[in-house]
Amino acid sequence: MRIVFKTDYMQDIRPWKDGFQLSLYMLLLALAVVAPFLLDTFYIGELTNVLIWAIAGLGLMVLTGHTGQASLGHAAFLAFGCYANIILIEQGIPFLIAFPVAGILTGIVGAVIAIPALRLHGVYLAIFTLALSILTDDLIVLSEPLTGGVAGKYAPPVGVFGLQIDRWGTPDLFYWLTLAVVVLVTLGYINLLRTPLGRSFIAVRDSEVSAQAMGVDIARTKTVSFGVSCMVTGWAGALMGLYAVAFNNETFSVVISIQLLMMIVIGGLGSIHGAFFGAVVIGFLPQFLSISKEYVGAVFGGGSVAIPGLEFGIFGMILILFILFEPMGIYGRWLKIRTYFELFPFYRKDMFKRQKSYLKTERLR
Amino acid sequence: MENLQLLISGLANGCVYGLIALGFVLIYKATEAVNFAQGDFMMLGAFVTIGLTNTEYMDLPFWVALPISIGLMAVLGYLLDRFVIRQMFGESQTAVVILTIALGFVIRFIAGLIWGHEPQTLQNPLAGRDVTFGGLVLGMEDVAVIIVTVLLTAALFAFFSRTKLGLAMQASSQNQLAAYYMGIPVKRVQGFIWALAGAVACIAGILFAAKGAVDPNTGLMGIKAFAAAVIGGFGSLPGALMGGLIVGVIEPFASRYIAAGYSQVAPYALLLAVLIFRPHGLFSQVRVKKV
Amino acid sequence: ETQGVTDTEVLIGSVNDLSGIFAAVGVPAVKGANVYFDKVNAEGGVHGRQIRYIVEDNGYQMPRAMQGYNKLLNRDKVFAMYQSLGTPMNIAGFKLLDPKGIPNVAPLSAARQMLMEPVNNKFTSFSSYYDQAIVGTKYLVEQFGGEQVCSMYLPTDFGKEILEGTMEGAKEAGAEFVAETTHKPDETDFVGSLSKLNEEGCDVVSIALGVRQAITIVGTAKKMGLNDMKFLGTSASFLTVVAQVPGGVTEGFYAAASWQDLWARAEEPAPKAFIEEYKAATGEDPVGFAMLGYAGAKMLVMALEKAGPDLTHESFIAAMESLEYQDDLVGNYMTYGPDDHQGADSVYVSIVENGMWKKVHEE
Amino acid sequence: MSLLEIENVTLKFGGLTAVDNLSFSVEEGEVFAIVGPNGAGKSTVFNLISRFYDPYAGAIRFDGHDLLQVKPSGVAAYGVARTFQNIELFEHATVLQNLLVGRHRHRRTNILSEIFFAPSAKRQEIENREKVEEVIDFLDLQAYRDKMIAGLPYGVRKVVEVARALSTDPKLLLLDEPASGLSVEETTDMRWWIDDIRRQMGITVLMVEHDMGLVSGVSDRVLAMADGAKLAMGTPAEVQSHPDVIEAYLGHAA
Amino acid sequence: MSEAVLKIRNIESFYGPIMAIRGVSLDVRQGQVVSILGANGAGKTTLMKTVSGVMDPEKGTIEFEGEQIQGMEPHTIVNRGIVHIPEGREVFPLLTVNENLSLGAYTLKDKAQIERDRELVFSYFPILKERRNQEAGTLSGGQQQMLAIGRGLMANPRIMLLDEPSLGLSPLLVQEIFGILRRLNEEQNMTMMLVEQNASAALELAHHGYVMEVGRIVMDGPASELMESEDIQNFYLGVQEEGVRENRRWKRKKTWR
Ligand SMILES: Nc1ncnc2c1ncn2[C@@H]1O[C@H](COP(=O)(O)OP(=O)(O)OP(=O)(O)O)[C@@H](O)[C@H]1O
Ligand SMILES: Nc1ncnc2c1ncn2[C@@H]1O[C@H](COP(=O)(O)OP(=O)(O)OP(=O)(O)O)[C@@H](O)[C@H]1O
Ligand SMILES: [Mg+2]
Ligand SMILES: [Mg+2]
Repeated sequence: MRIVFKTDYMQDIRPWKDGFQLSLYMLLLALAVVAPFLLDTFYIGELTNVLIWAIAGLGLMVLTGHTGQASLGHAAFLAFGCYANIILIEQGIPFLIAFPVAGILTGIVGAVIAIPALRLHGVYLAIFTLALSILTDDLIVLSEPLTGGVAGKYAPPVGVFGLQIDRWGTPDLFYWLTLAVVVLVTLGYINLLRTPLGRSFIAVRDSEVSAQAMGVDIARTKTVSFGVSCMVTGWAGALMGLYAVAFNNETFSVVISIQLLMMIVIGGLGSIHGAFFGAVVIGFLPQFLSISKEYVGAVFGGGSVAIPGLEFGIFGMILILFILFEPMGIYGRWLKIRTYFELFPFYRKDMFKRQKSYLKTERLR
Repeated sequence: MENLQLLISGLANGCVYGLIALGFVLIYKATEAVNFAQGDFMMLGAFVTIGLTNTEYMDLPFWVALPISIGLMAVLGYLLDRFVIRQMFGESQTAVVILTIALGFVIRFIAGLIWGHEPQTLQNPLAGRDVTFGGLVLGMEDVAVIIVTVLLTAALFAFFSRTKLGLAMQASSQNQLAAYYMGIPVKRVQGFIWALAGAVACIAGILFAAKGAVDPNTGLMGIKAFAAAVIGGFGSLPGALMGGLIVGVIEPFASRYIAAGYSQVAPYALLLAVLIFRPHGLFSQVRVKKV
Repeated sequence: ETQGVTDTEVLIGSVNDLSGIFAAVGVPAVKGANVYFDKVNAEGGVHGRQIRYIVEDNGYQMPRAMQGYNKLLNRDKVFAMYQSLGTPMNIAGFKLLDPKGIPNVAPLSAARQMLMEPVNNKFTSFSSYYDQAIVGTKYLVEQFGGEQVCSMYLPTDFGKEILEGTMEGAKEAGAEFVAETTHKPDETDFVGSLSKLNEEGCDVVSIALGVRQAITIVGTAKKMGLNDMKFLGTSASFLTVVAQVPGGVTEGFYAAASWQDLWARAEEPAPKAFIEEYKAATGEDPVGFAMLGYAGAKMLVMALEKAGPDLTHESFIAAMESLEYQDDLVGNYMTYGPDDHQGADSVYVSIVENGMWKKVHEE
Repeated sequence: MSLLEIENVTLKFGGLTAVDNLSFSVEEGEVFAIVGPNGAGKSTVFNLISRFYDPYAGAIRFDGHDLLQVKPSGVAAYGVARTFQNIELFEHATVLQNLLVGRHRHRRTNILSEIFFAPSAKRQEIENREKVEEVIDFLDLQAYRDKMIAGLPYGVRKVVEVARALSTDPKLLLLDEPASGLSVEETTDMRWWIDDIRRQMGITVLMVEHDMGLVSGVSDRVLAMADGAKLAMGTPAEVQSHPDVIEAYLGHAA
Repeated sequence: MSEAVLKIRNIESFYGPIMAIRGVSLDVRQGQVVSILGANGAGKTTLMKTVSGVMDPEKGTIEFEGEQIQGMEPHTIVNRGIVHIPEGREVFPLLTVNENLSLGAYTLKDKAQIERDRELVFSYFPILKERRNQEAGTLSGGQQQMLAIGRGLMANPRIMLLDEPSLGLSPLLVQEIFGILRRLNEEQNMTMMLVEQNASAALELAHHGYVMEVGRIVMDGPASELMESEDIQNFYLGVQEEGVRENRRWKRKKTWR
């Protein structure tokens, strides 16, 4: 049982609890940095993919997890970020400028879209954003001169400090690029959460009335939250475009919007960890299943299609199990495991048995 | 004349959306959960009926297969609640939504496994028969769809507002704890509503399959029905029908009068417009909390 | 040392849709291919090498497709790709295949981009949607003296290809392209669009929509009494189920495809033998795409044979380029050459008659 | 000039007049209590001041500002803080975070300095923490600082509500039934706290309360309402002995 | 003395890792009013919830009329005749007052009886009759509390668990509520378990009292005796409360701690 004695306000304000926790995270970061020397190209590619999903997850987490505004349309912002980035690069703007600008533009678009959406809650907001996501497909086709329409666009290798980075050619460099974005976004997110803006997000999520009574401007907060969320999502989209190398109107479909939401719920709503946990599940589980069919050939029918779609079916079942097992998301479970060790040896067998719990209507605002 | 024809067929089509939307609303009304697998329920209901009645499968007479499949889907709805959804009792609705999305994956997989991925049509006695009055042509299926939808909506509406059980359902969605304090068997009530939603989905599926064809991905149509339910004001049964009709009618008129490239976005553009002006749909069920 | 080739094995990959909206294409195609590969393997393989066909399911989603490519090329290290499905997915894959010179054989997409530059490592079996639409449109215009041509399509790559082909076909046949309507994959009611096309006086209408939608459109048109309007599908609608819709709903529907219907020729020796073999192996009746999977696999094996024991990408590509044979199963004459990476050039126009596809024209 | 002025305010819900041409004013530095039967419109008056409702008629002025011109969040910005009768805390946050939200109106940083946690943001955080700690010490909440609201007993939540309102550093504090659900012992604490809030912190208090012991113990003036209108006003003793108040509110046995 | 209808033995209840009730035993006899006093967070509400089945105890038994009911689904317990009127006005906010009341009688069949009860409730709380078609969520705090009590009365229970029934009610209504409870107890011999912060009113009504602190019962006895106890007087009845300002930080230690 580890007890932390607090002697200074900074101990609560800084993002880590104590030196031990900090060193764990530093170790994790160090491992992430040297990963390309430890893993082969395939796994580096997958890791990059997971990290990109994690960025997208962080983006959605701001809005849904911390501000309580469910969005089923974030693929639209992925698309916007992706196209903005490539179009800017095609205009001859260097990547190091185009990339941040792409995110910021997406953020601005998100904030503008937030304005009509301000009065919406719950399912209504979800379906509003879902419709946006569906319309994006058509908008891309309709703005063909800009987007290349159905033929789509290709991502060229991008130059960063004189290095030419490209997904397939230099997977390690691309991985580090992604990792850098992940680290920066995560740090920014952590900072946000420990300052007034982040707390006003949480306030809006938990109670709009009392947030107002505390001087939080709901409309502004939601707009900013949309903006920040979409900005981060835009960056994820830009990276996703570079990762896919070729993309068109069909690339960022509604299915991706839905998967993004699944991801953060399964990871654990309202926590930064959750975005990462969720990204591992949504980003890597299908691939894991696909790999494991080599080992359980009998079930999957080896290389053949004995049972078509089995992977997706099993994927669905595993997601169901995840949620049944831990409705609070993986992060929720993680917290429990941590409590278990922290309380060691003072734990009880039934400590995490689920108590009966009851819901109240969310139709009252 | 032409516009009348568009209107009529739009209404018939809107009724199908309305029917699927009813399923969404039923579950929402009684549990406040959004069942994203409702479209897949419909698809499954259609396939179950096809499996019972089509010649290449069990080849039962249509009118025999009909009640069996509706019953089967009701049982399935109940079992799903009993063994899956109920485990999530009292957990956040977001988690339930995600659960139903995942459930949709599994249902689609199972349907593909059993019935394959090619589109199939339901063999039914209404197929190919038309009714014409005054130059308007309407398929028998369309007539059936309209009648069934209107009757079903009215019946469910009466059920919710007139019966004790209906009231108890609304109560359990608003405050599960208080519902228990009243002695309402909340879980059993919810099981019942899932069964009902299964049956309604099956009816929708049958009518849908009679009008066109189904494949395992038909359930994606559920999204449009979901939109319809939201336009109507999620949680209102007449609203669901209304929303369905609006979406159904807007479609043919849009394809008829709006330029190619833009016409297909009409229902979604309409949805956005409705929500901007009426943030909680036409028949709003959302209230400002009194503090 | 070429990747994916050992003394005992050659790895072939595919990024396919076994569960998404195109599973109706992907699943039978992969099954058909496997029937043939299994047969070859049972007979000792090609030059002593067993063929291992690894299929990654992408559910018709881009991110999953990219993961599939990553796995096949970086982990499994396949020798060649065979029958990957989906235009955007294939195009994205090219970025990875081309630098490594990995062949992409017979993709399940009839878009013209399947032979985009560099063409060197790309081989298609059939003519494109574009060509199919041209031939079909021309035929119908000429046959029925139609003057007004129209198109109903999904605003996607697939739809646009067919739209352009229809326009070109109309031009070549001296007819006018007068109207178009766009749709969504989840659209189920076409009364509005058909009224519009009727109003515009369309005689020939090409359809670039999902199978389910094509069936509905033809049925709706009948109900509306639009008996003079001729509907033309492409290989995407050229399915046996379309012909077999109960109630004769699809009677009179045309499709221009780059192969011939399997069941219409079920009595001919090659299709007959295939049907029996497939049934014996899988216990199901084959559909058209199973036939394509099987026939393509046969072609791949032919090229592997021809490339000789020393299998490299160069030797394989050279072998592919030298292929020339009559494929009785599909009913196509396949020729490849250094400047010709498209196997068959024919387009067949068929019509639904008595629940069967019947070939009416060939070009 | 009074700190808060309510002038001829009327509010109707459909056919029901919840507040009926009501006028009163609260002077700087006093504790002003509103009493009245259930449904008299007391909470509605609070909600009008908080701008959750728009009055049909009348004016509400605070410290020289016309409150009807601002959004609900603007009311807090002028220095009006409130608690809620039925407890409206941020359930999925800790007590500390709840109180820190109360500091929102003093935010000086912008989004950029927050994302980069610039020195200004850091200074502001430490300052916020100090203020909040003062409140925590004042209301004896140390033991609950890092607890989630969701698991706190009713009585503690009531205190956290007061603490959160105090954290905003208000000029006027609106308390809606601060002592309901508190035990006698806790009510006594509350009474002293309100006293200190007024005396030590110089905050004006407007309070709705049914516990007449508390009302007469701390308040300078009392307004009794019934059916949305004024019934009586004066010192606690005057109001308590007013026959109409006894009839409608206190009952004879009391 | 009559037999105990409700026997609680060694109950332990948890919220996740937090132990809220630590081995509580108590008896409620037929026709008696038992009152539970305790500071904030003592676990009174938790105890009530455990009895009515909305929480499961991890240890211990609850016997109602000779049958063990711990861990049962709450609605079956209601069907046996235990009705819990919860703290914090748990009404159905989007249903009308009338519908709320009808749901109170969910377990009953006799329509005429239900209507009689409804009229009775209306006679206790005339404002509810006036507002019978208003959505419960828009009632004032005190009106919602009245509705919650009225709804509980509609169930015609054998035992009523009342968790702070006087919360947020005007002094006049508090008197009336206690008057009603007394009448119910005396005329209909209704058994009650009552949690109240208004300790004097509660002890006056009750036959027997228990005092809870941090999840345990620290004191119990006949209500009249408790009222005489110095600790109770100090901490729950506020007898010494006329103390001057200087006294406030100095708190007398509770002897049972
Ligand atoms: N949104 C609303 N719609 C309809 N009526 C309302 C609404 N809000 C309040 N009322 C009515 O207005 C009246 C005043 O309510 P208010 O909450 O101000 O009472 P209160 O004086 O605070 O009572 P209590 O002491 O019970 O809290 C009540 O009769 C209530 O039913
Ligand atoms: N949902 C919850 N999660 C975690 N802990 C809880 C929860 N509800 C209550 N507790 C804890 O259980 C203990 C007992 O709470 P309970 O609500 O039973 O107290 P109470 O005696 O009714 O207090 P009050 O007079 O304030 O209503 C408290 O310490 C509280 O912190
Ligand atoms: Mg009030
Ligand atoms: Mg309590």
